[in-house]
Amino acid sequence: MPRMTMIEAIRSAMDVSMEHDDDVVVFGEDVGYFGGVFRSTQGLQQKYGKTRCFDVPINESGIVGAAIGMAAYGLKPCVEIQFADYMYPAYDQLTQEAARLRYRSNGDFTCPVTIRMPTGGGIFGGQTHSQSPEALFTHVCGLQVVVPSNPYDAKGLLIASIENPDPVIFLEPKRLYNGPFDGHHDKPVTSWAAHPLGEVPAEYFTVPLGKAVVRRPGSAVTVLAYGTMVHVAEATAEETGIDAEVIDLRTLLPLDLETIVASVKKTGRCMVVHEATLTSGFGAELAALVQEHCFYHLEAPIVRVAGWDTPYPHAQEWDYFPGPARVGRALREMMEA
Amino acid sequence: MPRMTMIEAIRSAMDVSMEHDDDVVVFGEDVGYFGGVFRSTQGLQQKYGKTRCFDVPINESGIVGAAIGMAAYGLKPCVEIQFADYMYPAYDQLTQEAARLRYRSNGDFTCPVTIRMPTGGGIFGGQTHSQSPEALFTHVCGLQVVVPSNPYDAKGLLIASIENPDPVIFLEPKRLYNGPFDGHHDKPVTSWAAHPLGEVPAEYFTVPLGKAVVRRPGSAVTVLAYGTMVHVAEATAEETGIDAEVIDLRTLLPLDLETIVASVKKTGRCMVVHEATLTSGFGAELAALVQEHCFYHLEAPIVRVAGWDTPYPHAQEWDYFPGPARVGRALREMMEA
Amino acid sequence: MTDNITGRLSLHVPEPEVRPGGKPDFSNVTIPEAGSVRRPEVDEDPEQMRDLAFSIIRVLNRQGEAVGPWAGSLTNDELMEGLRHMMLLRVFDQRMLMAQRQGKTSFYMQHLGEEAVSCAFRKALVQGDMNFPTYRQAGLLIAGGYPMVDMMNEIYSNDADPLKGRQLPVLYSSKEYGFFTISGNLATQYIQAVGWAMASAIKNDTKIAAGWIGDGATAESDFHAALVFASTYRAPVILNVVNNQWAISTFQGIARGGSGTFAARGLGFGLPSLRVDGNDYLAVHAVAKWAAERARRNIGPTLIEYVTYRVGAHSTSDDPSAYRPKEESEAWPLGDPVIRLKNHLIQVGAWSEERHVQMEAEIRDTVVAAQKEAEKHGTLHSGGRPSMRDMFEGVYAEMPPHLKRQRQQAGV
Amino acid sequence: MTDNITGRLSLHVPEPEVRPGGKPDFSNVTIPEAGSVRRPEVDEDPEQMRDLAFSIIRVLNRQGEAVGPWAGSLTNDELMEGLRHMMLLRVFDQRMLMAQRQGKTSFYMQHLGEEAVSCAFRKALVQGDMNFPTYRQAGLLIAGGYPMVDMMNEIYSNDADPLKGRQLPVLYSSKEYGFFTISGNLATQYIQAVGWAMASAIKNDTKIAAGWIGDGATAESDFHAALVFASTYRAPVILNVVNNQWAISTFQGIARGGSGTFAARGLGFGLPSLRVDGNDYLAVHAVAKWAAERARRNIGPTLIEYVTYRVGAHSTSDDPSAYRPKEESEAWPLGDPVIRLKNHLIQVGAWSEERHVQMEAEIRDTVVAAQKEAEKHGTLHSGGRPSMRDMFEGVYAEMPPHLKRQRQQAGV
Ligand SMILES: Cc1ncc(C[n+]2csc(CCOP(=O)(O)OP(=O)(O)O)c2C)c(N)n1
Ligand SMILES: Cc1ncc(C[n+]2csc(CCOP(=O)(O)OP(=O)(O)O)c2C)c(N)n1
Ligand SMILES: [Mg+2]
Ligand SMILES: [Mg+2]
Repeated sequence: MPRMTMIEAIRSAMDVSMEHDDDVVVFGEDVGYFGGVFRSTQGLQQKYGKTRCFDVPINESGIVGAAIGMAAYGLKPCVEIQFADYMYPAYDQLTQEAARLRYRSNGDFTCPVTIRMPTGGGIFGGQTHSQSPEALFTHVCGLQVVVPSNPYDAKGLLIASIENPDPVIFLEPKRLYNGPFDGHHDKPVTSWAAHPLGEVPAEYFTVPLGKAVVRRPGSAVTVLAYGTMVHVAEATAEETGIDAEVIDLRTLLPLDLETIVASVKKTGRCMVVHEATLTSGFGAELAALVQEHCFYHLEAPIVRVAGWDTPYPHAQEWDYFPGPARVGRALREMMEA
Repeated sequence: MPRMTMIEAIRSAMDVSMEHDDDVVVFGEDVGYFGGVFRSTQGLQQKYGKTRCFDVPINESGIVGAAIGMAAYGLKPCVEIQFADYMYPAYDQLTQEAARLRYRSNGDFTCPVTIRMPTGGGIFGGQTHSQSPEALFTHVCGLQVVVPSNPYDAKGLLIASIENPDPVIFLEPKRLYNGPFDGHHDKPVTSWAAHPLGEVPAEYFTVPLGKAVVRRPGSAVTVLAYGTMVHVAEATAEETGIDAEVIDLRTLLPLDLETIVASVKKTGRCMVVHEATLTSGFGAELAALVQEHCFYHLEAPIVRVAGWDTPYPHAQEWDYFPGPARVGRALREMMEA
Repeated sequence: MTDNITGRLSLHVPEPEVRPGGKPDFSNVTIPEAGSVRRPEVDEDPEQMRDLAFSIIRVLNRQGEAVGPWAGSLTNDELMEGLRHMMLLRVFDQRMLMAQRQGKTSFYMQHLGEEAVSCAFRKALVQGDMNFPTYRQAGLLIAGGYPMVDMMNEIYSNDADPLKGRQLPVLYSSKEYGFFTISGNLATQYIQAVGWAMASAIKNDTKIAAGWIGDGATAESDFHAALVFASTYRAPVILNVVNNQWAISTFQGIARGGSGTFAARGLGFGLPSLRVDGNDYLAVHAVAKWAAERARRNIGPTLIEYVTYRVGAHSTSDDPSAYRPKEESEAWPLGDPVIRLKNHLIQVGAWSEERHVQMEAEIRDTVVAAQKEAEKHGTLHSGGRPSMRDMFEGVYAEMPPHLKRQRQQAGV
Repeated sequence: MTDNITGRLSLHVPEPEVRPGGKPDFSNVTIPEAGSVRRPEVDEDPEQMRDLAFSIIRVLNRQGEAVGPWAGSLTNDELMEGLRHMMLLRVFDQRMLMAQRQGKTSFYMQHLGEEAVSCAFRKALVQGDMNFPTYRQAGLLIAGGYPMVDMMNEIYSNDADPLKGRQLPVLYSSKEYGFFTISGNLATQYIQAVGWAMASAIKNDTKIAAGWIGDGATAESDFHAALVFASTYRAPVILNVVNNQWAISTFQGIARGGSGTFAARGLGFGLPSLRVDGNDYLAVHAVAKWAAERARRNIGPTLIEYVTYRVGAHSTSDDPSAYRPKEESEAWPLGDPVIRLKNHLIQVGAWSEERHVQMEAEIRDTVVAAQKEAEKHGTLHSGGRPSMRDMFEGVYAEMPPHLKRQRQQAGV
């Protein structure tokens, strides 16, 4: 099977989707001739022509608004917001329009739009190239929120998202684009070539939305993670020797609560890790659900390890990022609780 | 002491603030000559002139963006977004600009802006005149989020917000404007005239941000509420005979965790109620915090009673609204747990 | 120009000419003579049409004659049909306003004075084209033949409501009738219209789109997004601005600022930008047809400003006497669209006062019959209504587990 | 005009004249002769100045002479100072680019080819005025006398960084020097500039504001918000558009669409809209001064498009050879701003090649000295750096309990 980086897997997902369905169109800032600032769409314009893959004026509301109109016509747009940090001008179109068409019109109009955005820190991008805004989407009914953690899932989930009849926010942890990153920023960079999930079928396949996966079985504690933090959690389990069960949520909305509850009932402990700011982050929802559904199985409070309640700073990037040191400390404390 | 409706109290807060400080300016859609669609600014243009209270072009991003520029200059703008449902076009300016000026510039520029918005349902406003978007603000560090539940607090908190050196999102439960509403939509409407918190000093006074208050002491369960839901919770406690301690949070960010934790440790049970959509609502953060800080005192899972994960419908308004029937049922179930 | 004598700055805040208590004054509104504005070819260079953004295209003169280069886009039969549509819309409005006052629904928004705009525009489109309307273009449905009883069902949120009670009254939706689901949020749909038109072009289709926006809402940022995208991709879209002089209590000068007209906004994008008498059914139709031809021939988008006047309140929640003189609508220099079309038809001998009175009665009966039919299905607070189950449906194509759980919890 | 022969629509997607491999071609850019564009009075009716949005105001001709009605806004001494500022900025860019390559910081953005715009503009403002810049106007700081070492400290995020390491390199902030904190989000500050200017007018102050935006970012919706508010309230603000032909890999035609120029965007708002040779220090200054006078005399806002060319990469993360011919910058018809001003000063006898070489050396020394000074405080990955405590400070004026808890948890 071919080996792909996450960028290649994402590109391949769009490629096979465009091949497979003429109604799939791809656009965004610098997405056309140049192929995107992360090169995710490289070659698509050359292959499918200027009217199926093109550059747009820098207006995120325009990108999403136009995509909604196209979707109402019958196309399946897959658009890129250059960084998740720049989705805010499109927030109205995303949350009040894309998410609402089906409900508002009783199914008369629908919105099969996929909105891709690079997310998360780890590249010294400062406050406006590092954000993880997933919780601003999980509060919005009508949206679906996907965060892949590896090339295989990225391709399969992106194809499933493009196919999906409703809008999908597809968050791409940019620090994973070129290799699995476990938070040890001072160690040499590793590539996807050596990782089992860097093996990705060249052809069309899907990974279903709404299904989590256990990345590392364990018995001592359940760690709920997604995106980059999956790798941090796995590494921390190995390093601390704590037998954590690491769950990669993959889809945050709708959530695979069943897998989560089964695990926590087994381990009796739960930790949630994410890069986004703590307060009202998605970890809050996870903690609320877990205590609701596993209350009588919990041996200790659910712990959240997350980005601090500050903007993502530039120089203090690794103080902000919830890396293996912080996760490890929290895990050890939890096991003592 | 004068008696005021919540509208009158809000108007009075702006009036005394403008009187007290020349740098306070007020603007928004229909806010000038007409005095606002809810009449909250009635008379202010006549009293303070067109350059301190004026109408604006319908552009919420423009309203907040201009307010930020004015604040950077040295003014203290207090602006109105006609309905909270229409704040989305301003979401970028609110969360990436207003909330960030101080941090970004290391205090060189600051943003003492107050953004008022009518929020919540109960007036058959449908999907776009009923929303409660507080959780979309509580995830944003740099913002403060205030929700008054009565005329006295509304005035004191609004003055404190206008005075505050950082941006404040001031959410006004519109169903409370003209009377305390306990969710019994089929009973006759009551007015603030008879309510003790309808007594409001005519002069300048403040209610501090960040402080919750116990509205109804009780020993059986702690109910965390804000805005309209405070009245629903109080009524439900009376009606069910369950001795609930009802806490009115008043400020959601920063949160008065101390008051909450003290109460839950006493009662051993906690329920969170809000009108906003359940998933990733502010109730999630409250549940996460409470289980974290009171784990060993909890006798039952924390329960959230909230708006469903659907848009706020028009005809089914009272099916959607978490009124006394739903809260009462949940309370009874909780006491049995 | 305000010059600065003191060396100190001051803020300019525009104000309408008159406020309640004052005498209505439209002397600042220049009304060119009917027939006086030229009609360029649809493929003429937009840079050569800038004048059209500062004039008003009019066809009907004071005598009720159709004059000038924009006349003649419709037959007398078509005009009689148009008159009927406007009268239907007006009576529909009256009945629904009354129904709201009677507590049969929560809210209503009327079209009084603006009927020509949406009714005449609709006749320039064909089946398959798509409108992205605001809440004040029900004429698109009526002139498009949409069943009036379904409009009423929506307004009543009753059990026959095609939208299952989910939407506020008047926020209709009908794909079949080329009427996109209305959003409560202003301006969002302007750019969606452009996207829809782009899609039609991408698919080498023949269908075109029309975006709708009010004078006040042109200030919203999505207006810009729409113009940028339409201009760049030459989308087959007609961008309509209905300037009815008011945005709730705010006069059009606040949104318009220093530009002479709303049509002028198109000039910075190289778009043909036309201003038309919105109370002149013939002029509206002719200009809409011109723009539709431009779009359909793939030449590109057109911006049209309809100059009209909102005679009624903004909505049933509004009382205009608080911010404008009561008699202002009577002073409005472009008259009433129904009366003007009626007079034209009488002038050309195709109509008479008697037939008009007859038709008024017939229309009243039609609307009342539809209303009776609708009320059989219930009104907002009585009779049949959409169920709580309907509330949980349609958030997604397939109901996800958490919503199923909630529906169960709700006991339905 | 694309006509539709088949009866089927098709989507128009604009493309630059050439791509890598092609021969650079600016024959479509019309460059009027220096001195040929008229200079209206600042209080002339904007409607009478529409032509200025479609031409290019230029002062320096090929011979290096200053000609026409826009000449003469600066003395030779002032021009020599301007030359020095531009050279400082250029050397500063070179050193910081190299520092980034050496791993001393994460990121840098240069000004190559655009130095005249911000350097000359700054000299038209006075202490107390406020710029709302993008990331490509460091000339405002340099020409304003801001300490270069502090700029470097910010770029290095070292322990003397005035912004405590919180911001990305080049996102400076200095209230004292009239330089608003730069946002990473495009266009947001354009409307903030208008708000600032409105505040100055509300307070009957004398200060004015300037907003800055790139050609690409004019497509953002906040551009519209700014123009609407500026136009309506006649805010004392100068709205600058720096058209350097590129927005990362996207040529200006994508943002501009069918309008001939970016300046044209102002016409729909009734704003005076001027286009100026952005590589001509004298022309930039003269136009900026004209607009500043307009603002300060309370006449209203002005839109200015600076026609220039981004000679370097977008940022250190970008490689333009992937999307445009390498030799394109040499073909750019407006030349290099430093050379043009130098030639002018030599032409008028105020300067010489020798003095220029001398100044180059002196400037190099100045910049290198500043760099050494800054590096004493550390660079991004070595030496002193802002603390983790600094990360927790400044979110609010007073640290709320939850942040204190988090800081404690972090052990600082
Ligand atoms: C984003 C947004 N902001 C504010 C509103 C509230 N609002 C509803 S209608 C209206 C006035 C619109 O005026 P105009 O565009 O002129 O249309 P008209 O009502 O005159 O047809 C306002 C401010 C809204 N619906 N959406
Ligand atoms: C809201 C937003 N969207 C996208 C970006 C990413 N971005 C940064 S610079 C840039 C191009 C800007 O081009 P232009 O406005 O022409 O300015 P220039 O870089 O040429 O000076 C883009 C797309 C951003 N910073 N903010
Ligand atoms: Mg209007
Ligand atoms: Mg540019």
